[in-house]
Amino acid sequence: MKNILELKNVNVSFHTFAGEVKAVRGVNLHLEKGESLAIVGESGSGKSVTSKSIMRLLPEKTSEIKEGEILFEGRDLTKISNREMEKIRGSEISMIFQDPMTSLNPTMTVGKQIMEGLRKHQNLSKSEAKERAVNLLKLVGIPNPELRISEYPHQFSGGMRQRVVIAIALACNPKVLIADEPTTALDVTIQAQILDLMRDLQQKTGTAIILITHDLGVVANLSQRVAVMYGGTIVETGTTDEVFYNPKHPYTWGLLSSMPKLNSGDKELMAIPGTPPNLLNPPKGCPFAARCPYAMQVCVDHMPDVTDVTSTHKSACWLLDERAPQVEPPEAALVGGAR
Amino acid sequence: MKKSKWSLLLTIVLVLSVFLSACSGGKKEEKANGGNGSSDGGGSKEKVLNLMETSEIPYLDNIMADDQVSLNLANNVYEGLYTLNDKDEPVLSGAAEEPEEKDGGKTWVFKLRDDAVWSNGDKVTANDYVFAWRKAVSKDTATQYSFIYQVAGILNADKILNPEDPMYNKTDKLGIKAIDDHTIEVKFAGPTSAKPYLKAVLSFPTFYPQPEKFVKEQGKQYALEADKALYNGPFALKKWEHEKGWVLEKNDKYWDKKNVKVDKINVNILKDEATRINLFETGKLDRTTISAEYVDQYKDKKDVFSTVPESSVFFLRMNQKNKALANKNIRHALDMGWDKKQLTDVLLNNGSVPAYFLVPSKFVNGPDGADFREKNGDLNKGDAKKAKEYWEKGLKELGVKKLDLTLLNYDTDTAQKDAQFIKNQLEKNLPGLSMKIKAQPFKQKLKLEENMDYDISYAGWGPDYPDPMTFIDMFVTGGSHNEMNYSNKKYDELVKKASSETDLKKRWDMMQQAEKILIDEDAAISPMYQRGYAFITKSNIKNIHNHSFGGDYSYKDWDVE
Amino acid sequence: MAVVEREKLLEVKNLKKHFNVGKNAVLKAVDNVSFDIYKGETLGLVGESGCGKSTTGRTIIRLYEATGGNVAFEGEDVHGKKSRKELKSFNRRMQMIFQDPYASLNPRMTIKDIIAEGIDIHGLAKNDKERMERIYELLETVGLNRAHASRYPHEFSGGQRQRIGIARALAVDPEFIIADEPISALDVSIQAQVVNLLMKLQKERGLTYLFIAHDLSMVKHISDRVGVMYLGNIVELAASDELYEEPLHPYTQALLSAIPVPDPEVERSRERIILEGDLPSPISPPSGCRFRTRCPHAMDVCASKDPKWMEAREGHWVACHLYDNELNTENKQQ
Amino acid sequence: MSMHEKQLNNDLFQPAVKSTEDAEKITKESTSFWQDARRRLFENKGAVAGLIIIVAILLLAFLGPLFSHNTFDGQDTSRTNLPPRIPVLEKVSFLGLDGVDIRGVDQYKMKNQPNNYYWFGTDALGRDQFVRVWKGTQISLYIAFLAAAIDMIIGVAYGSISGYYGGKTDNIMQRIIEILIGIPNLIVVILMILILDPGILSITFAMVITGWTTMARIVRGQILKLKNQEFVLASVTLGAKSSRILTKHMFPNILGSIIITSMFTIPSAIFTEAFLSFIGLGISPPTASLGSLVNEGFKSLQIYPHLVLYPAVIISLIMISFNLLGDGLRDALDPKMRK
Amino acid sequence: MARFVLKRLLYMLVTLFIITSFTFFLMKLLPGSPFNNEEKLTDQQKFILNEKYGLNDPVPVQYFNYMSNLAKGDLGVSFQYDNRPVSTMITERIGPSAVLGIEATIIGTIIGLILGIAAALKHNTSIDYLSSLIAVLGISIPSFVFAGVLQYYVGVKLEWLPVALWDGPKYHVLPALSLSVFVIATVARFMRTEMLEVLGQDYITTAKSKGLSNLVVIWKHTIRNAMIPVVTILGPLAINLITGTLIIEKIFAVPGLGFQFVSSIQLNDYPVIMATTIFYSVCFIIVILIVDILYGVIDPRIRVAGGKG
Repeated sequence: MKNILELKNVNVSFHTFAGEVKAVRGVNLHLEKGESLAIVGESGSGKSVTSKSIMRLLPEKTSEIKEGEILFEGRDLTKISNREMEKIRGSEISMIFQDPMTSLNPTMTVGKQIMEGLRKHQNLSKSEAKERAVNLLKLVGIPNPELRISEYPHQFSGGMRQRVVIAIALACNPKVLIADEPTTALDVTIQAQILDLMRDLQQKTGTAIILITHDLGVVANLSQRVAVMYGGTIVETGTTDEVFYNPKHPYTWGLLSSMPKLNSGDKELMAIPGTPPNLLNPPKGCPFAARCPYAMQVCVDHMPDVTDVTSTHKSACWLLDERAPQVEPPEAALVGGAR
Repeated sequence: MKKSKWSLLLTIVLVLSVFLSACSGGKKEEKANGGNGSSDGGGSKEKVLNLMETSEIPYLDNIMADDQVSLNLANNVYEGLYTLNDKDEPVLSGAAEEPEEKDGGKTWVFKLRDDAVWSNGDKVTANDYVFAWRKAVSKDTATQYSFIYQVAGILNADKILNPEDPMYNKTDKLGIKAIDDHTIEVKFAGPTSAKPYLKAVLSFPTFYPQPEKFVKEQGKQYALEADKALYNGPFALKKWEHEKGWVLEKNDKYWDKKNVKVDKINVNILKDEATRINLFETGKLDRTTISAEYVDQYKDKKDVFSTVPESSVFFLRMNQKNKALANKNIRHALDMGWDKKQLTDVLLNNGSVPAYFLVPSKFVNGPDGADFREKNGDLNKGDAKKAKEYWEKGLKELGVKKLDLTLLNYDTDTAQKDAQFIKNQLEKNLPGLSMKIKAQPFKQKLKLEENMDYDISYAGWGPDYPDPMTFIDMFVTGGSHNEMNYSNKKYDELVKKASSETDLKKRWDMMQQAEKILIDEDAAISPMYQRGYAFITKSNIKNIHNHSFGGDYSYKDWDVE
Repeated sequence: MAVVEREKLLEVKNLKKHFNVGKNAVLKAVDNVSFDIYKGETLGLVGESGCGKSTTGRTIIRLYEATGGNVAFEGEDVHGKKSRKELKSFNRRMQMIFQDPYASLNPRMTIKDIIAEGIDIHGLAKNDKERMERIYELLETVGLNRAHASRYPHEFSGGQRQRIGIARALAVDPEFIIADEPISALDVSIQAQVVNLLMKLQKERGLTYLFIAHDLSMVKHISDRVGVMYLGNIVELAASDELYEEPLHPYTQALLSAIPVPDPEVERSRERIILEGDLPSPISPPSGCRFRTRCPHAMDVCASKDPKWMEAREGHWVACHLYDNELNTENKQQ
Repeated sequence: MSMHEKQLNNDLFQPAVKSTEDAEKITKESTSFWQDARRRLFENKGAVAGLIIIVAILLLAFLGPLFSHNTFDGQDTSRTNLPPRIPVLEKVSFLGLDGVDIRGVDQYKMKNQPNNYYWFGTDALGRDQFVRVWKGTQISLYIAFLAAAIDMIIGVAYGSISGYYGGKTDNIMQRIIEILIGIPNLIVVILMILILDPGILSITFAMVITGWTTMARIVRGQILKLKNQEFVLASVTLGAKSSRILTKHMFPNILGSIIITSMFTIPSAIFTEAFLSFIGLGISPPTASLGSLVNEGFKSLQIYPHLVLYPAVIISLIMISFNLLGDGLRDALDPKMRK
Repeated sequence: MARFVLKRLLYMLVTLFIITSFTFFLMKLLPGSPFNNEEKLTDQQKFILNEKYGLNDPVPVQYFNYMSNLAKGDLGVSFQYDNRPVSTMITERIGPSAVLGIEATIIGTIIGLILGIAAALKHNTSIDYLSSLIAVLGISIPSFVFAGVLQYYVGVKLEWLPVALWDGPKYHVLPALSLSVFVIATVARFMRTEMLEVLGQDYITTAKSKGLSNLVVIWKHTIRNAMIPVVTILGPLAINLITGTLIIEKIFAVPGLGFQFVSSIQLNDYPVIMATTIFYSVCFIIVILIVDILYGVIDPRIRVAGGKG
């Protein structure tokens, strides 16, 4: 399979009054055609910045892609002109945002917002675009699309809005869909609807998805591969099964074990102590070292290399070094008992 | 709903643009047919004056007129029995000849001019006078100048105007009667010989006739617009745009039109001085008053600059309800303690002259032909040293070392400047005095004066009729304009006697004596200055003269070269 | 059943809280809610946003004046007219932890003043030294250190702030704490810190919690019993294990099936009950059973009749016509 | 990996010693809200410039009159309307500080004052304009600060009560404000001047009588917002009295808005006073304010421009600097800008 | 919608009634009579004049009379201008004031918007600083200084435009320009803040992610949303200009309402004071209503909320 999107050693920094914030540090990622990849991490880990830098949606003045390449079908997106990028955005790569309440323009009808992209990228006439918009709304499961197309976002509920956002993103049959926390702001029952819808749509359209989330449940539900981010770097990547059933990085362990399982009884949760690192002044070594219960002296000063566990499963941790002591993941991190 | 928001927006835009274009379009039309030509752009021979006023015309109805703008307008668009000529002497206009005197001068019979007509062609009849005069004293009219009928001594006028009198508002009892269409008979309450100013008073707009039929037709609308009035004067009001200006044109029905030189007068309302000067400089205005600042700029340009004296006198009232001011020495000191000449020459700088008197100079000549001032001269004139002597004497009498006085003032800029000057001078020259200036809006200042709730007040008085008495009788005990509690028996006596004295020479002497008592002896007031105005006028405008009472100008005599 | 000791701490009966929105519109945020909380237990309250769970918590602690019903704390009525003194004593015994770690701390006050607010109001420290000691002690209890006392809230991370909020509530030694979505705004790794802390405190101090959340897995983890709310009503209440293993109400069933489980295999094989549509507006809720518009088992009777709140099994309460025996006698097949 | 293997000592692979305290450590220096705001303010060049100008004007307003042997009321009709002349600078002719008026006449020579220097010239009464301008600045600033203070007291009290008690109280109080706005200010101003006698106090009162509505509205809005903030609710649940909530929680948090609003009140008070002077209701002479000086001088703009120039420049400087400072303070104090 | 407007109108009437009553009694507290020549009037004359205008009645009676006339739509006649009906006085004078006000508002809004938008788009560049400087200067310098300088240089020195008077479109330029300076400054300032705020919104990112060009994003998504709050300040601002501005009208000899109102207060012309106050309040209230409705036009969220309330 061919990689449709590939990130090579991407470094992104923000310039603030306090200094340079190194939000993304040397990220390598790839996305294959039609697959779905999840990027997991807590807030501030750099996952949203990564996705926005693919779309070149970071604020121009304060941010900068310092290093690296973002290859979309072989073209480096960091080097093309704004005009070319506009052609790619929305038609080749599109994006869904976290909060459906704020990601739609409140003063424009839903139909118009869907049609905008269509008319720009596919040169459709007004009536053609409208027809397509109605179909799209139908596709994302909005009842009475003919009527609702001329309503304003505030007349829709949160779940419905997120469907509209998805419809906008899918309007031009993009090859890549980046979903930035698409369900975080929604209630569980609605979340289930949206996840269902997205899985459904992916099967129908074959769009590759990058799913950005902090919710491991959502990951398990939707994605084939997972990348775990921490402190601006990717600490572990692999297929979903590999990461869930054979996690190698202590941070992944922490994430898995800090989530209560419905079937796991009253065991104390394993919390990750402390707080994430300050990226204004990132640690020299492993970003997780300060919170890692297994941290060694080497972790503090030296950035760990990426170790291949399998051909698809990689982890950046000194514990994988042969000189390190053998550490078993905590019981709580073991999902479902299967291994 | 979705469509409607755009259409609503569109409608608003449309309405706005229509509104705007309608407004500007309307203006263009006006310009096309209104012919707002300036003096240089007008027709080949049309003589046009571009003048200004500082306010809208309050009254086009000559009977209601009670302010300079209205009175001046009435003086030029209407005509009564007499008009004032360029020497302020009453000359016959509506009346064909001098009246026939009956009853030992208590009744005058006027023959009216045959060729006097209203602008609609109707003749000016005797009845128009009777109608107008009765209207003037009616309580429904309630004109503020109704008192002029009492001044003229028209029979029963004071009773008709007195709400407590049984004859109150019985206007048909007024001493005027139409003998026939061209003859009126006027009856006076007393001998007319005691009133040398009577004919001049009759030139006052309140005595002008009004076309009864037309007035009644128009009802409430009468004189509210240019075409809602009839004119019998040298000019007619052709256009009147409220708050903007008006246009006077030569009245071609006027009996003496051959002596009217100017064809058209554009008057604009200009409230800001800098604007007036700028318009003058760009040739859009022919004549304007200027204030002290601009006098420096123009006083060397002899062809445009002129000063015009006026008969208004400004003075400080000293309220004798205040214990300190009840002291004669204090009053003398306050009058002498400041330099009047500096005030007029440096601050006012507009042709005003320092006043050491109440009755202005060049106002009226006495029976001997001499100016009132000539004999009485300057009163209570002194210097700072003398002032200090009076002051210290006064303080001793009062038994105090210090005095705090408040000067009640107008809120205009010039008055404020004058007051500061006086305060500064007095405080410097009269040790122990400290003065506060209290500026109040005009109406509120009047109220405080009326209530005698002040110490010293900056006040002024203009003549109501061309006779010293209009000034002198202000300060009789209990007089309604004696708002300072001044009382002097001798003074009262003199005023009373003078009012009914038929020997004009004796009367003159009495008034002069009274003035002396008022200022030299009692220092009841501290005269400040006799007001003058500084003007800049285009050099091609000739024959300008102004009247000391009534309307300011007779444009009839003006000419443009 | 884990709960042995059954001493009631809080009794809520037919609690109602209505808000006036506009002229004739009434938002029935909480409508006829009844439940008890026993000493030392944690009662979880779950539901989607807008279902009235936070309003319930805030009405119990008198942040809102109740529209109807009553709340008894150790037999004493909480609502109704109270003297300042009585109110103050309630305030000491009942405390609250808030949702938003950023909005719940006054940005202009130092941590020590925030924590000491209860101490100051109730005069719990005799002097400054005692006050500072209490503050340090509380800071240490929630896993922070003395050095933090003089800092300002904006210098702390979300988890730390939430712990400061807990310390503030603990300052007055309450018996009962209402935790209003205390972890919703936190990252996963931090959520566990806070939950562990709450559980530790309960153990050490014998606290009773009303734990409000929309995250069912966390609620189950921390709670002894769980109540499920839907549109202002409690639809089901049971011991947490029982509720999760055998949910009765269709809404609870749907809710549980909707939770994504961090286990790919489970997720792949799971049959979801996907609820159609959205939460109806609480201003004009559906007649009868409020859930009927989205309920896969809706019957005619659901539209006409309010379901009864009944104990379907011992300690397992539900409000659903499906379990109304009187109603279902003719339909019953077993 | 190969590189590391060579360099890294085996000892490094020993578990690191950490305490939980490290995990909770805050690396940033402790800054209070106000310190933070101050830093932000001083980074704003405009605001700093504004602050410097304000301080400079304040100093000059009080020290300026001391530079001259004349008093603000010292009249001398022999030296009226002199244009400005400053030693040394008089030699630089294009500055126009050589005592020559706009018509090219050396007025100092003409009025026989060869040895006198009036830095800002003299007015129609021969008073030293330099002294008058700074005295006027004193008065204007005094009026402005007084207005701001009264505005703050009434506006804050009104707004707080209205917002805090809410419901009917709020409704009625808001209606009262609406009505107050509807009543013509001028009537109120004239009445005030009549009742209190003309002077600084009556002018200030007159301006304040309706001037506080903006402040009240802003304070009310803020209080309404704060009322439902969780930290206020927390204080309520702790049993705090209204007075405590208002003083400890509300006021410190709205102080920023109050300061910003009054920064803008000050220039508008100076403006209002100038307007009152314009219609003859200003300060009572010989005391002068900047407004009355501008108004007086404006009439002779074309002849004696120095009379209007200096007070106008100073008024503008005051306005500009307060506006700049206000803007800077808004940026510094607005919590929205805190990121 | 109709119900909403009707309700608001009813509510307006109540506010208006209170404002009117308040002003009436306040005005009656002003000392002095409304007569031009008060200085020279004798007590008898004063009595007659007061009788004519019903001013001898006790104030409550006068109030009652005024209000019942007002209910009939009769605003009374002026004291300073020969029994002229106040209603015609206002309608005559509002024309120039309104034209000028609208022109100034339009000019000011357009320039202000351009400046504000430019400043926001070029945030923290020299364009931003320049536009901010213009805004601060516009707010800081009194309008009569602008007016004086414009009149002297453009009118007298350059003779490009008429110095003053009111005779056609070219006479509007200088006064409208002088008036618009404040509008420019206010709008530019406000627009800049709002634009910056909107530019940070999620839906802008959404629009960008659709591949729309910057221009389209700014034009279709940003400006309209940023305009919403600007509309609120524009309403009262326009009203202040439309109902007349004393100083500019005085300097450019514009026959407007501004001077009228001030002089009516100074001269105690009661009916004019009252009528102008009522007129002003009505304008104010109506404009606020229009702003509310316009708000709904621009912002669909409020349309529904308004319709319900």
